[in-house]
Parts: sequence; C-alpha cells; structure tokens
Amino acid sequence: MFKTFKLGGVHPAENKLSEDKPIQVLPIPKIASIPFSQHLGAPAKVLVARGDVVKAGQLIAKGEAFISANIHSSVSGKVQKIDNIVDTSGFRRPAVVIAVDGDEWEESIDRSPELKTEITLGQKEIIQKINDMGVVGLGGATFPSHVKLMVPEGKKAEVLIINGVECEPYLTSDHRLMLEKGEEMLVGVQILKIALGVNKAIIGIENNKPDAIKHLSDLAQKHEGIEVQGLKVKYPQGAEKQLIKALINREVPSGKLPIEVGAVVNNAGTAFAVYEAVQKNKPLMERVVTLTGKSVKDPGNFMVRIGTPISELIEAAGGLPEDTGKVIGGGPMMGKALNSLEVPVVKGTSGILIMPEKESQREKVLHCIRCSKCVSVCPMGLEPYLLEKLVMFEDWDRTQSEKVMDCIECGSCHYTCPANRPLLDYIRLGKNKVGQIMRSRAGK
Amino acid sequence: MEYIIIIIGAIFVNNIVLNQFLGICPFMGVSKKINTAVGMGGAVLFVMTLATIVTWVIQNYILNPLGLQFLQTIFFILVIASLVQMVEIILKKVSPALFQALGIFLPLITTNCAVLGVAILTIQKEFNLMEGVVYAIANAIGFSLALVLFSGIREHLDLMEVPKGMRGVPIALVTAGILALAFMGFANLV
Amino acid sequence: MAKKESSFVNMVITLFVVTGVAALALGGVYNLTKEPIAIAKRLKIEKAIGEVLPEFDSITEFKSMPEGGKDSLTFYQATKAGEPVGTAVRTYTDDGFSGRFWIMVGFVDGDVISGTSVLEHKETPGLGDKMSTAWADQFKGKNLNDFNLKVKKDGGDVDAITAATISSRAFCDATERAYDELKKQGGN
Amino acid sequence: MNQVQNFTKGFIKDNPVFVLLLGLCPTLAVTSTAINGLGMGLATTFVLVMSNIVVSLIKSQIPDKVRIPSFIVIIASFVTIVELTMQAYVPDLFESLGIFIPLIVVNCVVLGRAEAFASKNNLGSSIIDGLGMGLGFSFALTLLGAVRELFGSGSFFGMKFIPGDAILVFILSPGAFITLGYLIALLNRMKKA
Amino acid sequence: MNDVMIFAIASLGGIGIAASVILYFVAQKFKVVEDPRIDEVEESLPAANCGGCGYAGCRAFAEALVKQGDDKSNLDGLNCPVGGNDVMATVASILSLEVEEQDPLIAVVRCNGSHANSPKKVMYEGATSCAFAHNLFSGEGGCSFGCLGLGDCVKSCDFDAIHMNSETGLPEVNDKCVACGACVEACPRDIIELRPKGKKDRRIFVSCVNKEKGGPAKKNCDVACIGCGKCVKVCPFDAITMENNLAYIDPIKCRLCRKCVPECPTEAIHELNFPIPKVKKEPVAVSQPKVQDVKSIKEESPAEAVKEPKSAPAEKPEKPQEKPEDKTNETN
Amino acid sequence: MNLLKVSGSPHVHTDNSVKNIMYGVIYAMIPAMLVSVYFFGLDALRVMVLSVVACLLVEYLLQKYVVKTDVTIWDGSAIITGILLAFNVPSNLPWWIILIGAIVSIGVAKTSFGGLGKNIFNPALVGRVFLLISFPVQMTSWPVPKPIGGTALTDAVTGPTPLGIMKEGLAAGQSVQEIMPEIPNYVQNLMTGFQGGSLGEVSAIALILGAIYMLYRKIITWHTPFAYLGSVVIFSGILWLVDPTQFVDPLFHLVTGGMILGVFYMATDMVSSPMSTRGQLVFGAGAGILTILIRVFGAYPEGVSFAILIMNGFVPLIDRAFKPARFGEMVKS
Ligand SMILES: Cc1cc2nc3c(=O)[nH]c(=O)nc-3n(C[C@H](O)[C@H](O)[C@H](O)COP(=O)(O)O)c2cc1C
Ligand SMILES: Cc1cc2nc3c(=O)[nH]c(=O)nc-3n(C[C@H](O)[C@H](O)[C@H](O)COP(=O)(O)O)c2cc1C
Ligand SMILES: Cc1cc2nc3c(=O)[nH]c(=O)nc-3n(C[C@H](O)[C@H](O)[C@H](O)COP(=O)(O)O)c2cc1C
Ligand SMILES: Cc1cc2nc3c(=O)[nH]c(=O)nc-3n(C[C@H](O)[C@H](O)[C@H](O)CO)c2cc1C
Ligand code: SF4
Ligand code: SF4
Ligand code: SF4
Ligand code: SF4
Ligand code: FES
Repeated sequence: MFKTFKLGGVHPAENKLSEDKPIQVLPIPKIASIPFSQHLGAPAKVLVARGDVVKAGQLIAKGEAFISANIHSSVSGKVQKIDNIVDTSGFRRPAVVIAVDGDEWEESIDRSPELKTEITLGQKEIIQKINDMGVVGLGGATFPSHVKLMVPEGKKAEVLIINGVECEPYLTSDHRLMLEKGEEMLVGVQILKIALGVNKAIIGIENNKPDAIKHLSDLAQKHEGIEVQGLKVKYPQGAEKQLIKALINREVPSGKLPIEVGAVVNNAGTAFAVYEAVQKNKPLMERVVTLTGKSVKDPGNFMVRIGTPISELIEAAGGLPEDTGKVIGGGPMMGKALNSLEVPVVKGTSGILIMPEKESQREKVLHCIRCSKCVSVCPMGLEPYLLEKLVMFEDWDRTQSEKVMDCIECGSCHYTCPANRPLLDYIRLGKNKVGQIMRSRAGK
Repeated sequence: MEYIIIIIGAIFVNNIVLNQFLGICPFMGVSKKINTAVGMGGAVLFVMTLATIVTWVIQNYILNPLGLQFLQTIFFILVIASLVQMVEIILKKVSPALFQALGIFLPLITTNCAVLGVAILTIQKEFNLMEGVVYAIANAIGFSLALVLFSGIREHLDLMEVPKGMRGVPIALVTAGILALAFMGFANLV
Repeated sequence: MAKKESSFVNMVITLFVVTGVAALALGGVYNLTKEPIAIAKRLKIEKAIGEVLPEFDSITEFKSMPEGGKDSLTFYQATKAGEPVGTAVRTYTDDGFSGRFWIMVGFVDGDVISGTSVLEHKETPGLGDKMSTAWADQFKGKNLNDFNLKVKKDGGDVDAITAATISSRAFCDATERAYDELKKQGGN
Repeated sequence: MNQVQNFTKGFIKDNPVFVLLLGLCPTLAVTSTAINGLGMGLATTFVLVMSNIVVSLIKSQIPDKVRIPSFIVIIASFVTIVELTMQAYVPDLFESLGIFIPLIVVNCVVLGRAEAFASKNNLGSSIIDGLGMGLGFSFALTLLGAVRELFGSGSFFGMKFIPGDAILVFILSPGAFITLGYLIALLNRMKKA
Repeated sequence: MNDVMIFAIASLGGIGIAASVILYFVAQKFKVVEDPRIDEVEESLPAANCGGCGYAGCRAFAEALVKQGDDKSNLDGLNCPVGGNDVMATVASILSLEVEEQDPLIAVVRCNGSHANSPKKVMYEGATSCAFAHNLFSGEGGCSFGCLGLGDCVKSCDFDAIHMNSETGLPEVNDKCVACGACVEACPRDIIELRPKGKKDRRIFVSCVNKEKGGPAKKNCDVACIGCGKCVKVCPFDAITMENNLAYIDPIKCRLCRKCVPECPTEAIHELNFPIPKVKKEPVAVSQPKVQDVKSIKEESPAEAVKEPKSAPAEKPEKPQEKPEDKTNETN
Repeated sequence: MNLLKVSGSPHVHTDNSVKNIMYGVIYAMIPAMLVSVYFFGLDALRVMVLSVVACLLVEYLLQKYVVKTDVTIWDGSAIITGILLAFNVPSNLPWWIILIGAIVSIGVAKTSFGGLGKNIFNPALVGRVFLLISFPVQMTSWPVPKPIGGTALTDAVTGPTPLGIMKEGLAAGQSVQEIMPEIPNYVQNLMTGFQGGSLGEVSAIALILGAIYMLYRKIITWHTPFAYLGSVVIFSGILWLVDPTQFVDPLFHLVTGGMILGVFYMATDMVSSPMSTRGQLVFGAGAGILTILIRVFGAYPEGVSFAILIMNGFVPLIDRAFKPARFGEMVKS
C-alpha cells in the first residue's frame, strides 16, 4: 500500500526526462567559484588568501557559528581572487575563485571505490566528522547536518526518515543516486542511525520510482532496522512535515521541529554524503546534479564539483537551447530562477532546469475568483488567497495570526490558481516581514 | 408566542436598520471594523433597553396622567441624553475596561435616532412594560445583527479594489441596499 | 461676553430656566394649536364618512368591541333631517401585509355597502396601497346578502389586487368585521 | 468666509447628506416621493434656523457643562412646535412623515450646527448658516425623492406620466439605499471633473 | 395660564432640575482626571494620522507631547512633519514652551539607474513589490543596491508626493512631500533619504547608493558612484565622506558651492534647482543639458526635471570640457 | 536569445483557468437550456438570448466607458449570469424587464463592486429578486409548458407553480391532502419538465445532469449542495412530522421551485460563497433552513433566491469563523 499525507497537495506533470540516464562525471572546470555561504546559517569564515595554492578537499573556509558549515575546495589550483560573484541567491556575494591546475587531492581522502561497510566511529566522532567534512542537507534547505543530528536536551529521536521522495517534477538526481549508490547510501543510513541513537529508519520513496523502491528493498534485507516504504505520487510528498505525516502518521505542530514528534528527516543524498564523509574521509565537494528541460538536447545526471559554472554543465548536455526563457536552480516548484549562466553549482544545487520561453511566461494575473482551490491544495491548511490580500494591504498582525509562518513555500497554491495570482510571492514577502516583526519583538 | 412574534418581527421582518430606517448614521459610520461594530451593538443594546424602560415609565406615569403627550419628544430626548451621559460617566470610573470597549460609542448614541425611535414606537404600539423591554432588546439585536453583518462585508470589501468612484460610502450604501433586498424575503414571516 | 462658569448653581438655574421657558412656549403653542388639530382630525373623519355615505346632516357616534377583536370599532350613524341615511363603521383588520390597517365602510339599508375609504395603513406602496384606488369601487352597492366577501381565489366574489391578495383578503376581513358587528348592533 | 459662501456651502461642498452623511434616517425613510422629501427638508430647515437663532443669542449665558442638554431642549422645543403646527395645518403630510418629525431632534445636522457653528458665531451668520444647511438638506432630500419617485412610481412631484406600475423597488427600502449610493457616486465624480 | 401650562412648566422644569442635579453629583462622584491639554494639542495637529512623527497616530503624539512638555520642558526631538513648524509652534504655545525652528525636509531619491543608464539584463515577473523582488534577486539591471522600480515607495505615500516616471523607471518626488518618511521606510534598498529642502529648494546629493567597487558598479550602471574620491578632495567644507566605495554629502556641512558636481566622472552628484549657468557659446555646463533635455520632455517643476541627466546620452558633453566651467558654476 | 526571466517559484502552472471554469459551467447548463426551449419554445430562446446579450452589453459598456478597466466580457462569467437570470424568470417576460434585470445584475451587483470575483452577492440572484419585488405581476405569471410537438407556441396560458398552488391553498385554509390532487404527478413532471415555472426550474433531470458534469470536472464540490439539501430535508421533515396536514413532505420541497437550480448552480457560485469546506457546509445548511422558513412561513412561495442572498451576506463572517483544518491541528502529537 502506498502511503500519503492527508491535506491538500497537487500533481503537476512529472516530466522525469532524465530518469534513465546514468550519472556521468563532469570534467573538472577551468575556474571554480566557491561561495562562502552555501548553507543555511552564518557564512563560513575564509581561511585562504589570494595567490594561495590549494588542493582538492582542502578546508578553505570554516563554519564558526553554531549553525554554519565548513567549505572545502573542490579542485586543486591557485586562488585567483576573493570577490563578489553572482550565485544562486541572485545576489553578488563573496566567493573564492580558484584557477584550476591539475587534480591533486588531500592525502587523507580515501579515493578507492570499494564499499566500506564497517562503522568504527562512535556517536560523538561521527557528528564531529560530519561537521568537519562540511556536510549539509542536500534535500534543498542545506541545513548543516551535524546540527540536525545533535538532538536537543529533553527530546528523543525515535525514528530516522530518509527522504527519497524527490517529488519535484523533472529532478532525478536522488533517484539515480539511490539506484547507483544504494549500498553506500544504506551504510550512510546506518551511520545516521548511530549518530541519532535510533534503531529504526524508514526510507520513503514515491511510487513513480518502482526500480528504486525495489532496489533498495532488496539491499535493505541485509541491513537491520531499515524499512523501505512506497509513497503515493503527490506533491509535496517530500516536504518534511508531510513526509512524517505520511510515514508515521504524526503531525509536527505549528512552529515546531520534527524532533518534537521524535523524527529526524534526512535526504537520500545526504545519507550518501555522510557515508563518504565518515567512511572515506571525503568532504562534501561534489554532488549529483540533474540537467534537464524540454528543449535540452541531452538531459542527464552529472557528478559535478562544487563551484563549476552551470554554463559548463549546460554545454555537457548539448548547449543552451534556442528558446530558453528561464534557467532554474532546482525543480520547477521550489527552484530559484537564476539571473546569470555563470552561477556556480553549490552544495544545494540538485538540478538545473531550462525552461522554454513559452512555458516560462507567467499568464496574465486576474482577480481572485474565490474558487478556493488554493485553500484546498494547501498541505498546511492555510488560506493563501487571504494571506496574499493581507500582505498586499500590509496587515501584518492578521498575516501572522492567519499562520503565514506555517507556509512551507511549496507553491501548490500558486501552481493551482486559475486566476494566476502570484500567491506565493506575496506569502513569501509576508513571511519575511512577519519574521522581522517577530524577531524585533522578541528582541525587545 | 406574543413575545416571539415581537422578536422575530423586530429582528428580521422589520429590521430596524434595513427596513425601518432608524440608526442609519451609526450603521454607516461605525461599521468599518467588526470589533467596533460588536462594541457599538453592545452599547446600543444597553442604552436602548434602559431608555425604553425609563421613557415608558415617564409616558405612563407623568405625561399621560397630566395630559402632556405633546411634550413627549422633549421629555424623551432629555431623559435619553442625560441617561447616556450618566452611563458614560459611571462607566468611565467603575469599569474602565468596559468604557474602553463601549465608551467611544456612547456619545454617538445620543444622536442615534434608533434609541429615541424605539422609545416612541413602544408608546405608539401601546406595549406594556414587559413587551416594551422585549421589543427594545429585539430591536437592539436587529440593529447589531445588521451592523455586524455589514461590518463583515465592509472589512471584506476593504481587501478588494472597488472601483474608485464607488469606494467607501457609495458601495456601502449599495451593499446595504442589496442586504435590504435580501431581507425582504422575510416579509410577512410573522 | 464672558461665558458663565459651570458652577452647580449656575447649571441648575440654567437648565431650569431653559426647560421652563421651553415648557412655557410649548404650552402656548399647544393651546394655540389644540383647536386646529382637533378640527383637522374631525375633518378627516367627516371627510371619510362623507366619502362612504350619502349626504347627511348629523351624526351620532358610539363604540363597540367585537368579539375576539383587539380594538373597538366606531359607528357613525348618519341622519339627514332626522331620517337615518346609513351607518359608517371605522373598522380594522390585523391580517394586512404589514399588520393592522383601518378603513371606513359605509352601509345603507342594512346590508348594502355604500362606499369604502382607507384611513390608515402601512401596506406596501405600489402593491397593497392600491386598495385606496378605484379598486375599492367594486364594493359599492353590493348587497352582502348575496355578495360573498372573499377574494375569488378563496371562492368569493372579490377581484383581488394583482400581486396583493393578502391586502385584498385583509380588506375583506375588515369589511366583514364591520358588517358582523353592525348586524349584532341590530342594523341601522 | 463671506456670507455667500456661508450660505451656499450646504448645497454641494458641505452638503449634510451627500458629503457629511448626517441625518441619513429621514433622508432614506421619507424620500419615497419628492414632496415628502421637500416637506421633511423644510421642517428640518425651520428647526435648524430657529435653534441657531436662539443658541447664538443665549450662547454666553449657558455654562459649558450643560451646553448640550440646553441645546437639546431648545431644539426639541422647536421640533415640538413643528409637530403641533403640522398636525394642525398639514395633517396628511404629517402622517406620511410619521415618526421622523419627532426624530428631527436627533438629526445630527441640527445639533451639529448648533454646537459647531451657532454657539461660536453671531446672529447673522448663524441664521445664514442654518438656512444654507437646511436648504442643502432639503435639496438633497428633494433630489433623492424626485429620483426615487421617478423610477419607482413613474411620476414627478405627484404628476404621473407613466401609466401603470414602475420599478417598485425604488420606493421601497432597498431602493432608498441604492439610489443614495449612486447619487453620491455621481456627485463625487462630478466634483472631480 | 391654564392647567396644561402649569403642569408643563412644573414637570419639564422638574425634569430639567432633576437631570442637572443628578448629573452634577454623578459627575462629582465618578470624576476621572485627564489632562485637557491633550485634547487641545490633538486638535491643533493635522489629523493626518500618518505616523510620520513616530507615534501611532495624532492622539498618541499629542499625549507624548504633553508628557514630554511636562517632564523636560522642551519638545526637542518631537516633530510633526506634516504640520511643520507652524503646528509645532501652536503646540508649544498650548504647552507654553518654546520650539526650535526645524529645517523643512524633503524626500530625495538617491538612484539614477534609469532604463537608459542601467539596461535590463534579465526580466522580472511576479508580484509588483520592491520588497519581494529585493529578496529574490539583485534587480533587472544587475545592481543589487539600486532602485527596483516596482513602486513600494509610491504606494506608501499618503500625500500623492511620489510617482513613478515610466520613462526612467525611477520614482520622482514632487513638492507635495511633507517628509513623513513613509517612503524611506518602505524602500527595501534604503534609497530614499530625507534631506533638508535647502534654501530656494536647492540641494546637492550623491544620487547613488552602490557600495561595490568601481568596476562592478560601473558594469551594471553608467552613472554609479565608483568611489574615486575626487569629490571628497575638492570639497572645501569637508562635507563629503567616503565609506564602502560610496560618497555621501552631509547636508548640514554642505554649503551648496557646487564644486563637487562637475568633478564626478560618472555624474553621480546631482544638483537641484540651481539656475542654469550662463554660458557664452558652447554647451558646456554639466547641469545645462540636464535641465534642457528634460524640460523638453517634461513639465514645469525643475525639481523633477533635473533628475534625469542621462536620458539623452548623445547630448552629454565630454568630460574634459567640464573642467573650465568650475568658475562659472561658482559665480552663479 | 531573449532576456532570462526571473521570478519566484513555482515556475509551472496548471492548465486550469478562470475561462475554463466558467465555460465548464456554461456547458453544464446546455441540457437545461435545451429542455427549456423544448417546453417553452422560441420564447425561452428569446429570453435567454436577450438576457445573455444584455448582460454582455452592460458589462462591456460599463467596463469600457465608466469604470475604464480591461474589457473582460468573454471570461464567461457574464454569460453565466445571463443564462441564470433567464433561468429564473418566466418565459413571457417583456424584453425591457429583462434588460432592467441585466442592468441590476451586472451593473449594480457586479461591476459596482469591481467585477468578477469582488461581488458580495450573487449577481443573477440580485437581478431576479430585484425584478421579483419590482414587477410582482409579471414575475409571477408562469406560462404553462407546451412541448414543441404540441400546438401553437404563442399560446399564452399561464398557471401557478406547484409551490404557488400549495401556498395559496394553505393560506385559504385547506390542508395539504386537499391540495395535493391539484398537483398530480408533480415529481415525475418536475423531473421531466412538464410543470409551470421559470425557464430553469422545469426539469430537474437536466439540471442534475449538468451538476454531475460540474462535480466530475471539480468545478464545484459536494459540500454546499450536500449541506443545503440535507438541511432542507431535515428541517422540512421535522415540520412534516409535526403536522402533515399543514406542512408538505420534504420530497416536495426538494423537487419544486428553484431548489435544484439554486442548490447546484447558484449556492455554489464560488465568488459569493465561503472558502473553507467547513464554511461551505455552514453556508449550505443556513441557506436550507432559510429557504424552508421563507417557503413555509413567509409571504413568498419560493425562498431559494432570498435564502442564498441572505447567506451571501453572511459569507465574510463565515470566512472569519470557519477556517480550514490546519496542519498540526488534526492529530495531537
Ligand atoms: C533556524 C533553524 C533551526 C533548526 N534547528 C534544528 C535543530 O535544532 N534540529 C534539527 O533536527 N533540525 C533543525 N532545523 C532543520 C529543520 O528541521 C529542517 O530539516 C530544515 O529546515 C530543512 O527542511 P526543509 O528542507 O523541509 O525546508 C532547523 C532549521 C532552521 C531553519
Ligand atoms: C515543498 C517541499 C518539497 C520538498 N521535497 C523534497 C524532496 O522531494 N526530496 C527531499 O529530499 N527533500 C525535499 N524537501 C526537503 C525536506 O523537507 C527536508 O528538508 C529534507 O528532506 C531534509 O533533509 P536534508 O536536511 O538532508 O536535506 C522538500 C521540502 C519542501 C518544503
Ligand atoms: C416588499 C413586498 C411588499 C409586498 N407588499 C404587499 C402588500 O402590501 N400587500 C399584499 O397583498 N401583498 C404584498 N406583497 C406580495 C405578497 O408577498 C404576495 O406575493 C402576494 O400578496 C400574494 O400573491 P398574489 O396576490 O399574486 O396571489 C409584497 C411583496 C413584497 C416583496
Ligand atoms: C459554479 C459556478 C456557479 C456560478 N453561479 C452563478 C450564479 O448563480 N449567478 C451569477 O451571476 N453568476 C454565477 N457564476 C458566474 C460568476 O461566478 C459570477 O458571475 C460572479 O459572481 C461574478 O463576479 C457561477 C460560476 C461558477 C463557476
Ligand atoms: S506555498 Fe504555502 S500557502 Fe501555498 S500551498 Fe504551499 S504551504 Fe500552502
Ligand atoms: S486559487 Fe486563486 S482564484 Fe482561487 S481562491 Fe485561490 S487565489 Fe483566488
Ligand atoms: S514622498 Fe515620502 S516622505 Fe514625502 S510625503 Fe510621500 S512618503 Fe512621505
Ligand atoms: S526607490 Fe525603493 S521603494 Fe521606490 S521603487 Fe525604487 S526600490 Fe522600490
Ligand atoms: S438620522 Fe442619524 S441615526 Fe438616524
């Protein structure tokens, strides 16, 4: 039986164009630009200067704040400059720009391909290792993984949930990773279980990836306490709270973290990164990226070094199509539109989607006809039409009391609105303003 | 049964605002927010009941025996005005919280013809004291119902971009008109 | 012109003076208008009686409470040169579309309606209030011994006002009440 | 402000009904015909002018604390005078205006003028102000009455020129609200243009 | 006198007395003191309830004024921007205090990244909200400091004082501005500043808030401040400071000598409402083409006009030619 | 290449559009339109065409010359209003009354509020009630249906509706059982259309067919109709059980008058009904109770229009009071 969450949800066309394409290793770029801030939280503090020579895997920026993450060089070469570059955020932000020279790695990294199943480290060392290797969540939010693994005082983790849902249309990187690196991933899951002190893990996979479900179910036979669960195809099945609801039928209360109901959610890719970090001593310096789009000649999945400009990725997939209208970092539902093709791949880049001009055009915005479709698709049970209006009229008190902060920005409302209202745009703005107001009130 | 007819008649069939045209000024003026509308409704309920009792007593024990019916208007308004002012002063001292909620509406009530109107109508309809009280309460409820309904609609309209020329008072009046149209369905209910 | 201070004595005196003067003035006006008002009221009644009865020169008036009714009817027995010409009855119904209304019905020869006139009503303008138009002429000269005072829908002889059957029915009810009471009082 | 402006402001610029939204109850209730509107307007005008006169004459003799009650008594007296006079000489009109004659006393226009204007100005200005405001009020009521009568019974000041029924709603309560709404919208538009 | 009159006088007079007596005693018994001056002060305020004073509406401000007047016996730091000095003087006289005259302020838009000066590199679609766009990306022209042109400032103005110029894509302030500061608050990029109106409405300011180094700044916008420091050097009154590659002219120190204006290689320094320098033959003065070409397009107010120096770049005089004009400017 | 576009997520959109929804409703009404033409002949066609054209024209003129906004007459909503207005009037209504109805529906109830989506009240119903009160004579004389196969189309026989017969009979003091014989086979007749009434209320089957289509296309949801019909059955059922001689059975209420039309096509108008499913249930239940209240105790034989309009007025308050089920609220952790 395929499980699912109850409230809301939509089913956009899946368009998984690259699901049968094995992961290819993309050539190392000539120049890599590695931003300091590739994670949620404080930017890392830079350790290198212009002219320094670095090796692949060398620590180049240190996450010093509690919520922050280390940054490693993904290539070997010379630091050309430390300057502002346009990154996936759409802004010019500081990054280390490295002119690549050869491919010399740190000696401590184990580059051998064989599977290492035996886990030697204890809970504390594992978390330290994950911290050292700069692992962050690869499911989208890039939340530093070591922080997530430190269960707060008074709370108890009961179950680890591995998010292999990949509910975004087009994207296939997790899918391919689960098929090709399934064994490593399961070792990663075991490591995460030790780190959290739980003895049960559930891997949730949407039912449009039957091969991955089968593959991992077979492999999981060999592992204790790992269960694979198929899920109904419904967006946003992969959103943390919805996934928890679907898998263990618990609801994370408003404004609370999953640990409140004893769950911790990690992405499948994160599990693989944890395996590499702990067993192979390898920092998070490359990741799987899907390059896709309807007019792209050769959509595919690529293993890409962090810092590679997306233009090189696009070349590898057959070049930029003529009719390109929009280039999106991530999937079509939650991804960010990029404003330059020189943006580097960062830890959180799960895919690059190239949308044709025709499809990328937003339709004319009409008045809300109160069809209540947005209300019925919202997985959080909010009233997007109302939030939009309240934000437009700057009624922040009511925006807050109507629970704007619960919005997970899944975009279902925006997707479904027959009047093409830019609902999520305004809701995001509202979250921002209300967040500011709440913080300044808390500060007082 | 008598009372039920009075109540339904006053609230729905002959709604004081939508059908009798009493208390239109506060209906238009204090209906921009639901909360204030509720406050105003409460204040009117209180004053209307009190005023009806007092004026009924005056009519039946002073004016009628002395044959001074022609002084009705002046007596009633004087009494109502003093009553409102007294309530205001006392409330301010005794219950600042209630004053906060109702206080700002009290002065408005003096010039609210609903209160005087109901007092006069009670006499005209030859109600006894108990019927008069029920009538006053029912009318106040009818007033509050119309006011709260209307304020809900107006708050809703505030989030819509009504065409420039119609914004504000005109659209409020048109809405009230359609509401009155809808309430005609209650015609002859009792 | 300095304002008077709001001292207690001042306040009381002022209010007393103001109310006193007002009362004085109103009493005066009341006395002045008492007569005209009474005349106006009487004129109205007389006019109504005149409308429903043939010519007369004097009137005797009495009241009577109908059985089960809420208010009393007023009878105006008209005579001309000592000869009775007919009786006008000020009657009412509670079945109007908007509650009670009052009409005046004139009877001659005991059973024959000589005319009707609407005195006070709250029926809807344009609908119920058509009863004060030519519509009511259909009652004139009808002998109630053979005229069924019911609207046609209810099996009677009265043509209802279009879209105002309720008012028409009520009108019949008021007339009926007058007639019944008149009979009880022993005809003319 | 000169006296001419003082007089004319009540018609459009500060019209009590269309602009200040005061005295709406009689405005809506009695305007099913133009005549009723005019009658109500004139009755109000009389009260307005007379109370303005008296208030401006005795303003200095009234202590502040009892200002409002005194004014109310003065106004109520004139209302009663109107009531009695109308009853005596125009009983039909009195009947069709009904309860709204005594309610002139709570018409905010009257008290508002006494309070805001007459208690601060001299006799001459007060009379003109009262007259201007009152006629402005009458103008509004007559206009509204005329429009409603025209659509609602197909007549103008009682002269019928469409046989049979017209659009009944206009002389019922919804028609009052809706007509006033559109009149105000129209006036706003004309003022801008 | 008949009975009716006597009854009338007795009863009505009685009620009158009864009412006044009762009211008097009730009022005595339930007295609540409230400073009557608050009402007075409130009445003298413009009742715009715009919040420009920093308080929640005029009533709150009146309370604050009375309170501070009692505590500190001055009204320093409290100002009603809508009413200006007149109102504050009235308030002060109610509270029998003195007030200092405050220079009237006006909103100034410090960005000149018009469509011509900072061409679009990408196209934005979505909510018409600067605040939202500011969180989304750097802007259509690529400058992450400049105006987004979606008009949050325009929406925030209660006084109809700021409007979008559809040709430049930049907002323009007119003289209805009362310096309430709503637009300053509304702009997510802190582009708008309240500056003294200046004598004869004359103002000089740097029309740029870009803090990037010269190269990247210039790459996105022709008229960006590139932080070259020339103006700092030339200012005789030390009114210009340079921080984060951005020059800022202190309006208090600036004496409107206009020396800095021609100095700026990117024409980022704007002067408003100065007379057009009398030029002999050649079209040399910096400000001349500004005023001329805009005047031909736009209407009366020079304050608005001067903001668009580069809308016709072809007419722009060559830089070297500006140098000899220094003196002319000064003597004007 | 064009300039790259930048916008917030999401970057894809459904094919659903306002137009789609509105035309869906129009398609759903086609069976009922055909049936009405079958029974009332060309007169029905005349009323429908007039009404739709008038609505479109009024909207066009107002948008173009008065409000000065984009002209959106082809979004389908004005067509629906036109058809529903026509469905709510007798087939012999003079053209000028239809025109007044269109002006009130579109001009007063819709465009004055800002057009599609902003109106508080259901435009077609405002139009109908306005006409009903203004022109009680013309609006309550119902031509008797005459299938096209029958005799002359111009036959002007008018007759009362079943609800009218019932109301009159009860008012005249008859009991339900005495009146019933005057309305033989009413269920069958109303289902298939052989009964006096307005254009759109003659055939319940055709209307239900359209309703099923709208439900299937997810244009409407089941909540409002369910609550509406449910409360009608319960409330009228209670009355019926109390005194079957004075109150008719629930089935009669269900199939007569504009019940089916109102429940499926007008109470479901998304613009003037609540947003949350809970709200829709409350809305429907309230409308059902009011309908019976007016039908049984009020002056009018028919209460659907008034009931829906009154509930329209309550929608803002309902929207405030009945929020959707929020995530994290349903199961306690
Ligand atoms: C400010 C902040 C603090 C967080 N703290 C914790 C934490 O202490 N423990 C934890 O397990 N997750 C923590 N999280 C991570 C969230 O539970 C969640 O996994 C993360 O935001 C990514 O989720 P998403 O991709 O669904 O948005 C935190 C997230 C945020 C934004
Ligand atoms: C609407 C929405 C959809 C998401 N979809 C997915 C998904 O398909 N796969 C996934 O791994 N994470 C998805 N996430 C992120 C998860 O909520 C969660 O942050 C993540 O699984 C945590 O793992 P990580 O910290 O390892 O990234 C989604 C989040 C949101 C808000
Ligand atoms: C606002 C309004 C006022 C009405 N006023 C009256 C009225 O005064 N008298 C009346 O008999 N019917 C009046 N009716 C009509 C009744 O409701 C009812 O339809 C009618 O009397 C019975 O219909 P019929 O006469 O066509 O058989 C009014 C209807 C409405 C909507
Ligand atoms: C399911 C549905 C029902 C509708 N019902 C009505 C209706 O009863 N009356 C009406 O005027 N418009 C109706 N419309 C059209 C449209 O929503 C209506 O014109 C708007 O209220 C105008 O803003 C309906 C539309 C839909 C989708
Ligand atoms: S984006 Fe937010 S409001 Fe919209 S459907 Fe998703 S959670 Fe609900
Ligand atoms: S989906 Fe769009 S049209 Fe429908 S209610 Fe929500 S905002 Fe309005
Ligand atoms: S332009 Fe700015 S400062 Fe000036 S009045 Fe408008 S919002 Fe206030
Ligand atoms: S000045 Fe600021 S608020 Fe105004 S349009 Fe530009 S970015 Fe937006
Ligand atoms: S006249 Fe103002 S409330 Fe009635």
